[in-house]
Amino acid sequence: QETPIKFQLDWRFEGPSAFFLLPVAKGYFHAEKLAVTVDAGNGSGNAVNRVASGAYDMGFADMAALMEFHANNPTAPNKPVAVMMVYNHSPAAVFSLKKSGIKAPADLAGKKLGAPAFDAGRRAFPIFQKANGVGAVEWVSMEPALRETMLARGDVDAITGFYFTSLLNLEARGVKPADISVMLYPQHGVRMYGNAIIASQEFLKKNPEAVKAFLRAFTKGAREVIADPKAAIAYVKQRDGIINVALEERRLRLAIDSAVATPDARAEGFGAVHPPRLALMASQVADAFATKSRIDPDAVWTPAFLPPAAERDIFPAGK
Amino acid sequence: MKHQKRLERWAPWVLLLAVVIVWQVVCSAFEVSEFIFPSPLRIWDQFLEFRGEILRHSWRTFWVTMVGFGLAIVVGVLLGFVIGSSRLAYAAMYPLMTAFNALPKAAFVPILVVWFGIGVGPAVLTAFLISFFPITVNIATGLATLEPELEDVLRVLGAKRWDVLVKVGLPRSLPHFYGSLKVAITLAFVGTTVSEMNAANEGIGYLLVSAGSAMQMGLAFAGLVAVGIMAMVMYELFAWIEKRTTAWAHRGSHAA
Amino acid sequence: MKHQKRLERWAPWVLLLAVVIVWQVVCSAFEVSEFIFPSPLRIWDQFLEFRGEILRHSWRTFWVTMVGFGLAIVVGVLLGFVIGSSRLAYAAMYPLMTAFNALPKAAFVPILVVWFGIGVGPAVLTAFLISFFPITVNIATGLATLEPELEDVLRVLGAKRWDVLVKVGLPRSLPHFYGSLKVAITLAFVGTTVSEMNAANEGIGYLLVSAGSAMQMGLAFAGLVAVGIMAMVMYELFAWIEKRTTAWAHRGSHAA
Amino acid sequence: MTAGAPQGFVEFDRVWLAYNEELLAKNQFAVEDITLSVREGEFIAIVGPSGCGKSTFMKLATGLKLPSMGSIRIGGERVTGPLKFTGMAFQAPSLLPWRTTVDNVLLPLEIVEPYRSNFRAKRAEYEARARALLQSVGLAGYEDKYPWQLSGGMQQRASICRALIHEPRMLLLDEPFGALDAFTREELWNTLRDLWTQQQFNVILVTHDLREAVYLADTVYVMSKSPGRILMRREIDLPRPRDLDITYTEPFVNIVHELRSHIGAVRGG
Amino acid sequence: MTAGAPQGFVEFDRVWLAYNEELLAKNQFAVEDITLSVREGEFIAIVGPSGCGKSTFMKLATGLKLPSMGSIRIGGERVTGPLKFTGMAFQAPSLLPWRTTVDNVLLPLEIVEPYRSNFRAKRAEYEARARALLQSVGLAGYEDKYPWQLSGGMQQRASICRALIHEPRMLLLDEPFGALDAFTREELWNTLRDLWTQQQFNVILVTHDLREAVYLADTVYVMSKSPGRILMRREIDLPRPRDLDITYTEPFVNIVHELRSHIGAVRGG
Ligand SMILES: Nc1ncnc2c1ncn2[C@@H]1O[C@H](COP(=O)(O)OP(=O)(O)OP(=O)(O)O)[C@@H](O)[C@H]1O
Ligand SMILES: Nc1ncnc2c1ncn2[C@@H]1O[C@H](COP(=O)(O)OP(=O)(O)OP(=O)(O)O)[C@@H](O)[C@H]1O
Ligand SMILES: Cc1ncc(C[n+]2csc(CCO)c2C)c(N)n1
Ligand SMILES: [Mg+2]
Ligand SMILES: [Mg+2]
Repeated sequence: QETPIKFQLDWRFEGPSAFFLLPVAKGYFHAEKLAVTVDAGNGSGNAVNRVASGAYDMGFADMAALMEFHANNPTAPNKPVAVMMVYNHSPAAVFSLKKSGIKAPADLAGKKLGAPAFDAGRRAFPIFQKANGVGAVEWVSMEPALRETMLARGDVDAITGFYFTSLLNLEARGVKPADISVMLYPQHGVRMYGNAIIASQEFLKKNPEAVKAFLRAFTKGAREVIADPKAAIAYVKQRDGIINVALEERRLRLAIDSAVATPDARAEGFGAVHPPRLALMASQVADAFATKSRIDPDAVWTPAFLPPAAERDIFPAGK
Repeated sequence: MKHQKRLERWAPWVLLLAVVIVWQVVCSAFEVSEFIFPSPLRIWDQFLEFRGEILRHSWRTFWVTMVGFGLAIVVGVLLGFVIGSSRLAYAAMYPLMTAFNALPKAAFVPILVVWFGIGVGPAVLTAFLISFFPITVNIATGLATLEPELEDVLRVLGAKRWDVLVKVGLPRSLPHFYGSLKVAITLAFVGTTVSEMNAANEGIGYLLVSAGSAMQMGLAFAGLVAVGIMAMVMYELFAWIEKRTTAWAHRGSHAA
Repeated sequence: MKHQKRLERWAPWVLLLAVVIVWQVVCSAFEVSEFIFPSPLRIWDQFLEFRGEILRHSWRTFWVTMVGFGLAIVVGVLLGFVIGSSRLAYAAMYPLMTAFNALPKAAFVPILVVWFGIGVGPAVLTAFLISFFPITVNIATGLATLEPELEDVLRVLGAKRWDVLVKVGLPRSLPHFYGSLKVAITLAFVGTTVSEMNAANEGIGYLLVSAGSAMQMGLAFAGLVAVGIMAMVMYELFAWIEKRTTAWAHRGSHAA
Repeated sequence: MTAGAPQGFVEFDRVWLAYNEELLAKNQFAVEDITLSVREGEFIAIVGPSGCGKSTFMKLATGLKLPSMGSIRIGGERVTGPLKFTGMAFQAPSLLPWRTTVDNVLLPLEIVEPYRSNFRAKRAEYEARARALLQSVGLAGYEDKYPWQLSGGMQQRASICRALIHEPRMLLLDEPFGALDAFTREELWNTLRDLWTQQQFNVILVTHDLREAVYLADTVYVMSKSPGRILMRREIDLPRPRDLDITYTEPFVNIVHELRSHIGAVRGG
Repeated sequence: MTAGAPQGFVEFDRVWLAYNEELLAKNQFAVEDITLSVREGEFIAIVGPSGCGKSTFMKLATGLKLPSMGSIRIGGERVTGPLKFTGMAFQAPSLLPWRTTVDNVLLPLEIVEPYRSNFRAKRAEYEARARALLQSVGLAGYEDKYPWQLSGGMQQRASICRALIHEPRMLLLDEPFGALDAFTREELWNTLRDLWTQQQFNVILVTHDLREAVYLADTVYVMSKSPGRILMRREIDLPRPRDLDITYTEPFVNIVHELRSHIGAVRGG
């Protein structure tokens, strides 16, 4: 008898979704007696909502979005909890064109920035501002797919976006890598966590073993994805035939390098968090997002379902 | 009779109240969380709290919609004339317009933004693009199905095609024209809002996404309510004009 | 006459060709880059390359749309009956429906997903919600403006309200009913696509955002073209049925 | 001027009608103070100047309009809405343009019981009946044409067939032969006479042709010019069965002249 | 049977009409082989059995329909489309329901030159004219009502006014008095007679009333039953000006009888 798990991604089937699609395709979940269905998503906020409402059992979402949900819906009966950290660093970054003369965060003061209203980098920008002493900026809201175009055309001076998304999009618009200036949040004093696997409280209570089994299988898959991203992309292509394999492979590699297999992740251990860092993030998010109540880091995170540390030692040595 | 009139006057309010009450009761009884479906009270709360902001964004959305809608009426009527009065134009343009209209305008907003920059341009154009079609269709259908007996009344006087359209075609299809305006105005609001959701710093569409991304569902719904109110105001305007111009058509048992 | 018929048959294709050629020429002449507005050749290219995928997603969008649209016809006609044949219902429901219809359905998709999960549910419902209104409006207008002379023909036989609607109301408003179907089917496609853009693993809407975010604008446009083609197919179906059932209405000089 | 015992089949008792509230408020009535009684199976004709309220009277008699004042009883029951056993040919043919002529004629059978219940089963039979009826008014060959492909007179004849097809107990004809030439008209007089003789239904005939009224009716009512009142009731005591030859006899011509001079006087007054 | 020198005002030369391709292919004509010539200012009447093609003839004479074969010249010019100097009262009143009666009557002045150009400027004057015309047909007090608030006969009279208002050079009346009582009808005969006597326009009158035809027309044409051909042309040589009294004179009655027996024979054959 398999336990069904409905899983909600944060975004569409792109390179990084290989982390979930590979173990599905290779039957790792089946081996754990889980029947996992993975659905594409449209933003972490929605992923959190859908898990909280019970429409999904588990999901993949930005830690900041999860914290915000907790803080703004203190009475919600079924608040999701993060059970495994995947992006040890938020992949958020500020992009500008070199020719605009923005070299350091301080240069952003008074500039026009573009990003969707829900963009993680935009929402966390106050933290970035505070950490780097950046003066006030002007925001222009736009659809995700528009922002790189607007930057390339000079309609805005800078944009925020996920490193592995905006970089590739800018290149696709004919901007040479050499002309792009990137300020990654983690390298500019914003040491926030990125996306985590979340599960609904109800589901955790009812099926704790299933969650553990899920994370085991996921970890097994993650090891293979990190070891051979090229092979992993094949499973994404299998699920969604329209993806551009070369592009998504690059995206996956960039995600692994910038958010998953980072030095911090190696130090903290894949899937785990460092509690003080999480607590700091919680207070930063509460300030930056102007939430209704403070955020209790222990309410949003539990390490109780993680596989043993040895099993989670998946990073290839040396690299 | 007078009683009936009064009843009709109040009917929409009674219905509205009933809907709101049911909604509130359901929300309270099942303890539906705000992020799933905010309750009317919560929406009202947010409405009051942010009334200044909502008003400002509503006004923007309203006038942008009106510009796009005005364009849609002009172009829709002219296109309807052309399609409705020439079989060839009908055969050539109708299928393509149907095809075009089935495309989600949201997909074009980014292109419009690239062409016109962020601002009123894309919103006006989206409102226009999304709303001219029902007008065109109704005018065209009205003209194409004109009874030849009525047409002959003018033709026998040597009237030109245009005369026939203006003196017989339009008046006869006026009730359906108003119907199409009621459909079109709703689409125009949708168009503006969708465009603002894609790229803008102002307007209810902007309010929706920014409230949505800050998980302020109550505020987002308050924005939706504002759009609904604006549409209802426009409806009442049309209904008023309609009553004064098409009484002749509403003379059936239904009217008695 | 025969010549005229042939002309009409080919007219949409000629127009389509003309549009495509102009588009290609503009794209080539101004070297419009793909991510601003892809050229027809590029779209065709992508269409061929991904034809399997496009076909699969199109099929999904098509049947989902048809389910939602079928629902919209049933509900739209019934609501139109109610509103068109009772002044009270007209007064009560019309303004609220207008208000509801002015809300961008995209804003409801996330809520529908919370209720139904990602899958056909939200898409079918969005297609339905977005497309029943024009049908309702046209049926209601047709019934409310029924000539009492025609109505009396049945009433004098002691016919019930329903008989009057079915035997006179519906047939008389059939041309406008078809017109409204042509509007509604386009909206239904929009609804499905928008819903898929927000929440889906499949369908043209998913293809649009997925291709869009991977900078495959040619593929995204190929998806749009697929929607357009499906809408045109449905248009031809309606036109065919219309021709067989409402010839009586198209007997004017326009038809000659 | 009032007439009839209360046991008549059709009873108008001081009936007034204004077409709407407004006109009522202004005391503008289309018909005024109509009182009459028609016995079962009686054939009455109504004549009067244009616009006097004849069509209005018909709408009252079928229950399409309810009186502003007074009451109407038909078959012993008070009329509160359209009746179910009438057949009516309106002044305008009012054929449905989306139905062929024969389908227009079949319409009452789709609505009225007992035909309605077995319409699907007996469709062929009913259609044959409709076609026979159309033939009897000279529309053979036009059954499958649409109304707008017929001439004015043909449409009027099709409309008469529609009023007859379901063998109503009460037949109302509003100037049914107005658009016909004299010969076709006289043929149809006889067709109607024969049907009525066989089935003895009630007939109310509005006409401008006094010869028609006198030839067909048992009783002729003369209405005053607008607002319509009943000015005169004339029983036609000519023997039945009548034949067209009777129209050349002296008693017939005398009655026609009598009525004509009456109406002339009405108009003058 | 063919008649007239080629210099007539209205010239039909072997005109055939089938209503559409299909009927043409099947050789089903509504009118066949019509040849006639009407001189300027002549008043002709057309009589014939129901459905014989009289209304079709009217559509041909106004250019609303073009002949399938043969040619029509009016005022010396070949007819290739609707003419600009005609006034027509259709068999059905065809009033526009969204216009009041007086606005319906004003319609031609909004379309036809020279009125069209100065319609806005002279609107008051034209409206007064329309009201006067409506009064002359007994519609005083109904000018501002909508057509559907009028009785059948009233609508017909309004439709006649619409045909007359712009003083057309050619007036076509398709059974214009069919829905009127005898007295109103005879009054309107005289109204029409007087207008025609003053202005000497051409008139083509379709009617079923032989007395009407003989009383008003210079020439009466008799059509055969469908498909319509012209069977007979009868000049009415009664002296003018004619008065209603003439209808009781022997020559008048004789002509009527002659025509009636002719038509009777036609129908039999
Ligand atoms: N729907 C209506 N609304 C208002 N007034 C009406 C309506 N129908 C008829 N009338 C008025 O009622 C009066 C009687 O009309 P009715 O149609 O009964 O006359 P009629 O005797 O049938 O005349 P005709 O011989 O010309 O048909 C007229 O003055 C007319 O203007
Ligand atoms: N639109 C049409 N399409 C096809 N056939 C038609 C059309 N109009 C008339 N006809 C046919 O043409 C013939 C002549 O019709 P028309 O209306 O001219 O007769 P009419 O002499 O005016 O008769 P009535 O005295 O009854 O008005 C009829 O057989 C009729 O069926
Ligand atoms: C082009 C682009 N691709 C993916 C994401 C991922 N993403 C979209 S919304 C969201 C949640 C933020 O609250 C996340 C993780 C992005 N931002 N932009
Ligand atoms: Mg009448
Ligand atoms: Mg005729």
